[in-house]
Amino acid sequence: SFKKVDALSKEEILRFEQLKLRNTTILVVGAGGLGAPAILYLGANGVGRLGIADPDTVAVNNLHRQVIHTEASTDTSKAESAMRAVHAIDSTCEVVTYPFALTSENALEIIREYDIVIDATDNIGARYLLSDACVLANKPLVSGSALRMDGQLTVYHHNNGPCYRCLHPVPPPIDTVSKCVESGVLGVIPGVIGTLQALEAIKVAVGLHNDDPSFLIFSGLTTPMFRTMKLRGRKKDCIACGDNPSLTDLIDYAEFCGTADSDKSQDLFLL
Amino acid sequence: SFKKVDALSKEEILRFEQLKLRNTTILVVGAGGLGAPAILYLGANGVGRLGIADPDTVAVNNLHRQVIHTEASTDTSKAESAMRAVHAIDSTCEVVTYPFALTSENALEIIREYDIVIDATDNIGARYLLSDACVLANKPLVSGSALRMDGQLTVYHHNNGPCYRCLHPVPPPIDTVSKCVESGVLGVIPGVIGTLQALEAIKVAVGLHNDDPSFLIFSGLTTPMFRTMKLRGRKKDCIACGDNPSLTDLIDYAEFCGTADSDKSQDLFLL
Amino acid sequence: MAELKINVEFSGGMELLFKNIRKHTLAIPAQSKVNPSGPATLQDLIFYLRDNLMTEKKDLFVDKDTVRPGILVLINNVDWELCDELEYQLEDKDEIVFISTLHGG
Amino acid sequence: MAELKINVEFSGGMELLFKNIRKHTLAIPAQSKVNPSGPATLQDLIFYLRDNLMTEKKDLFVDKDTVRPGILVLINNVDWELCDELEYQLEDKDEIVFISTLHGG
Ligand SMILES: [Zn+2]
Ligand SMILES: [Zn+2]
Repeated sequence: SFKKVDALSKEEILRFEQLKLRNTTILVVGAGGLGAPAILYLGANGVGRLGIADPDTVAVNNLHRQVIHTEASTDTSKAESAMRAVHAIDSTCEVVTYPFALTSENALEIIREYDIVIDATDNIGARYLLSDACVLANKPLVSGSALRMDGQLTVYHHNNGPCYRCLHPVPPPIDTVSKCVESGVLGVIPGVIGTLQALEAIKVAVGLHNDDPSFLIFSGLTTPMFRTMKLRGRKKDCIACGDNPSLTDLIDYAEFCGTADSDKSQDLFLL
Repeated sequence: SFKKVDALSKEEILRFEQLKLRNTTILVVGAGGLGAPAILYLGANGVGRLGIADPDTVAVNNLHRQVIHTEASTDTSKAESAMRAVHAIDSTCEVVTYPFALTSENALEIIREYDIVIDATDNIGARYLLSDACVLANKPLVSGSALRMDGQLTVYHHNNGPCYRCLHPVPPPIDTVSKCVESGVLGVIPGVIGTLQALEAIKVAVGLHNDDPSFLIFSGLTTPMFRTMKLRGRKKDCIACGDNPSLTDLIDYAEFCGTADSDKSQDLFLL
Repeated sequence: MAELKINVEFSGGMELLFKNIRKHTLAIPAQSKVNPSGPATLQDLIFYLRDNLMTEKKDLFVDKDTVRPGILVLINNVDWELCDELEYQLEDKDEIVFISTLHGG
Repeated sequence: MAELKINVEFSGGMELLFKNIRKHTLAIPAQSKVNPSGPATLQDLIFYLRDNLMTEKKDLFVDKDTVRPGILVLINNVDWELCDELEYQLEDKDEIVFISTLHGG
C-alpha cells in the first residue's frame, strides 16, 4: 500500500535532520531542576556535543527535582554527576563539563564554543548574563524558569525575536526577586519546563523553530495548564540587541540586579 | 515582615498535603517513553508505594526515549531497571515490580492494590483493558499517549468525568491503529506527557484535581504547542461506567480491538 | 451565495490524510446540503472536507455519515458531544479540530 | 453608567498580591478616569486594581503610573507591547493577564 504524498511531513524532515542535530553543540547552564531533564533528553537524543555548566554539588534534599542525580553522587559536582547520567544512557555522547559558575569573565568564551545555549539557571543575575552573552556571541537562548507551581519558557535572540532585555530593560525591585525555595516545589514543575527546553533546542537545531516569538506560561494547578502568548519582536532601541547597541561587553550583574547583598534574596515574599 | 493572608494558597495546601502523597499508592503501567519520567518523578517525590508493570526488557535502541534505563540494563526487565533508577534517587521509596503483562486475568487484582493508576502503555488493547479495570475497581486513571510529535493527556473515571469507553464506545478501524514506531520519535515528546502524568497523579492524590473533565492536546511542532479541550462528562449509557453498566468483567481486548493479528498493527499508515 | 469562514485543524496524525497540512481556512456555503431548508451543520463540514480535500483513504476519516471511531471533534475547544455533535450549526469563524486519538507511548 | 466586563488573571505569583485568587471578573467604568473625555484604558484598569483589590504592598504591582518592572501584561494572549500598552482601550470581555516573570529553576 504505497502512498504518494505532496510534501514531506514535518516529522520526515525531522528524521532527515537527525544529522543536523548530530552536528549541533548545545550548552546547558544549570544542572538542577530544569537542567536535569533537559540534559537527560538532549544527551539521549544524539546531540553532537553537550556542555554542562554548574558550580554546585549534589544535595540529597534537591533530588526530588534534580532527578538526574543520585544519592551516591551526594557532595560531588553536579556537572560531573549529570555527565555520568548521560553516559549511562549513551556512552558515546560527547560531554564537556564546566563545574564552576559562568561569570562576566568567562561566559563569552565558553558560549562561543556552542551553537545553542539553554538557560536552566535559578537567579535573575544569571538570566541577564546569559542573555547579554548570547546576544554578543549571536547564539539563540532557550530560556526556562519555574517557581512553586508555575513555569515559563521562551526562546530569546532567535528569528528576529526579542532578547531578555527587550522584555525587561530594567530589573525588577529586589523585594520581588527570589531564588527557588526548595520546600513546596514539586519536582515535576521544572521537569515539564526542562523537557520542553530540550524540545525547543532540538527544533532550533534542526531549523524547525520558525514561528513568531511566543512565551509559554505553565500553571500546574490551573485549567488550562498552558497558555501561549504572542510576544513582541526584537526592539530596535534595545541596548543589547537593538539597531545601535550600547552594551558591548558583559557587566556586573549582581550589582545591576541589586542582588549583591544575598540576604535580601531570601526575602519570604516571593514573586 | 510577617504577612497575614485571607486564605492558604494552593501551594501551601499542597505542602501540607505531602502527607497525603506519602500515604498514596500509585501503579504505573508501562516503563517506556511515558513511564520513564512518570516513574522517575513519582519515585523522587515521596509517593508511598510505587507499582511498576512492564513485560519487556531494556533495548538500547529505545534509550533515547526511555531515559530511566541505561546501557548497563540492556536485556534486563524494564520494571526492575526502573526500580533501580528510583532507588538510586531515593533508596527509601517502596517499589513493587510486575515484570509481566497486565491481562484480563490479573489486572483487576493488581489494580485493586493501588489508589491511582497511570496508563503509560503503547497499544489500544491495553488502554481499553486499563479503563475497564479502573472502572470496575473504581480507581482514577491518568492516561497519556504519544506518537511522532503529538501527545495527549487526560484523567479518566475521576470527579464524574468520562471513562475511555465514554469517549470511544467503539474501537477505531484496525488500519488506523499502530504501535509506536521508533524511528522519528523524539524522546522528548513522551517525556513531556509522562512528566505531566506524574503531575496529574499527584494532583489527584492530594485532592487538587477538581476541575471539569478536560483533554490536553500537545503538538510539538505547532504554535501553540498545547490546547486544552473541555471534555464530556460520564455518559449515563456507557456500558462500563454508566448508570446501568452491562460490562461486569474484563473481556478479550485483542479480539475487541481486532489487534489479535499482530501483522496488521505494523501497517505503515499510522494515525 | 452566503458563505461561512471556518477554521479547520487536524491533529494527532489526521493531517496525514489532508496533504500533511494541519491548518485550513475554508469558505463553505451557509446553507446546508444535507438538510437544504436549514443552515450548514457540522455534518455538512465533514462531507465538505471528504468531498473537497480528500482524494483517497476517505474511510479513514468518514464512516457512513459521521467521523470514524477514534476521532474526537472539538468545536471552539469544546468536545462536540457537548454541542449537538453532527447537528451543531456552524457559525462564522468557528474553529473546528479533528483529532485522532493516539495509543502510543 | 456604562461598564465593561473585564476578565483579569494573575499568574507567576502575582496572585499572592490579590488574596491568592488567580481569576477575577470585574465590572469597570467604560469611561476613563485618567483621561475623562476618553474610553477606559489599560492604565485605568491598573489603577482600578490597585485601588479596589489591594490593601498593601501596592508597590509590588504598580510603579508610578504603570506596572513595576518584571511584570508582563497580556491582552487577549498578546504581549501588550504589541497593543499600545497603557493606552490600549479596553473592550467588553477583554482577557487581561498580569504575569510575574519567574527566575527560579
Ligand atoms: Zn534585546
Ligand atoms: Zn464510561
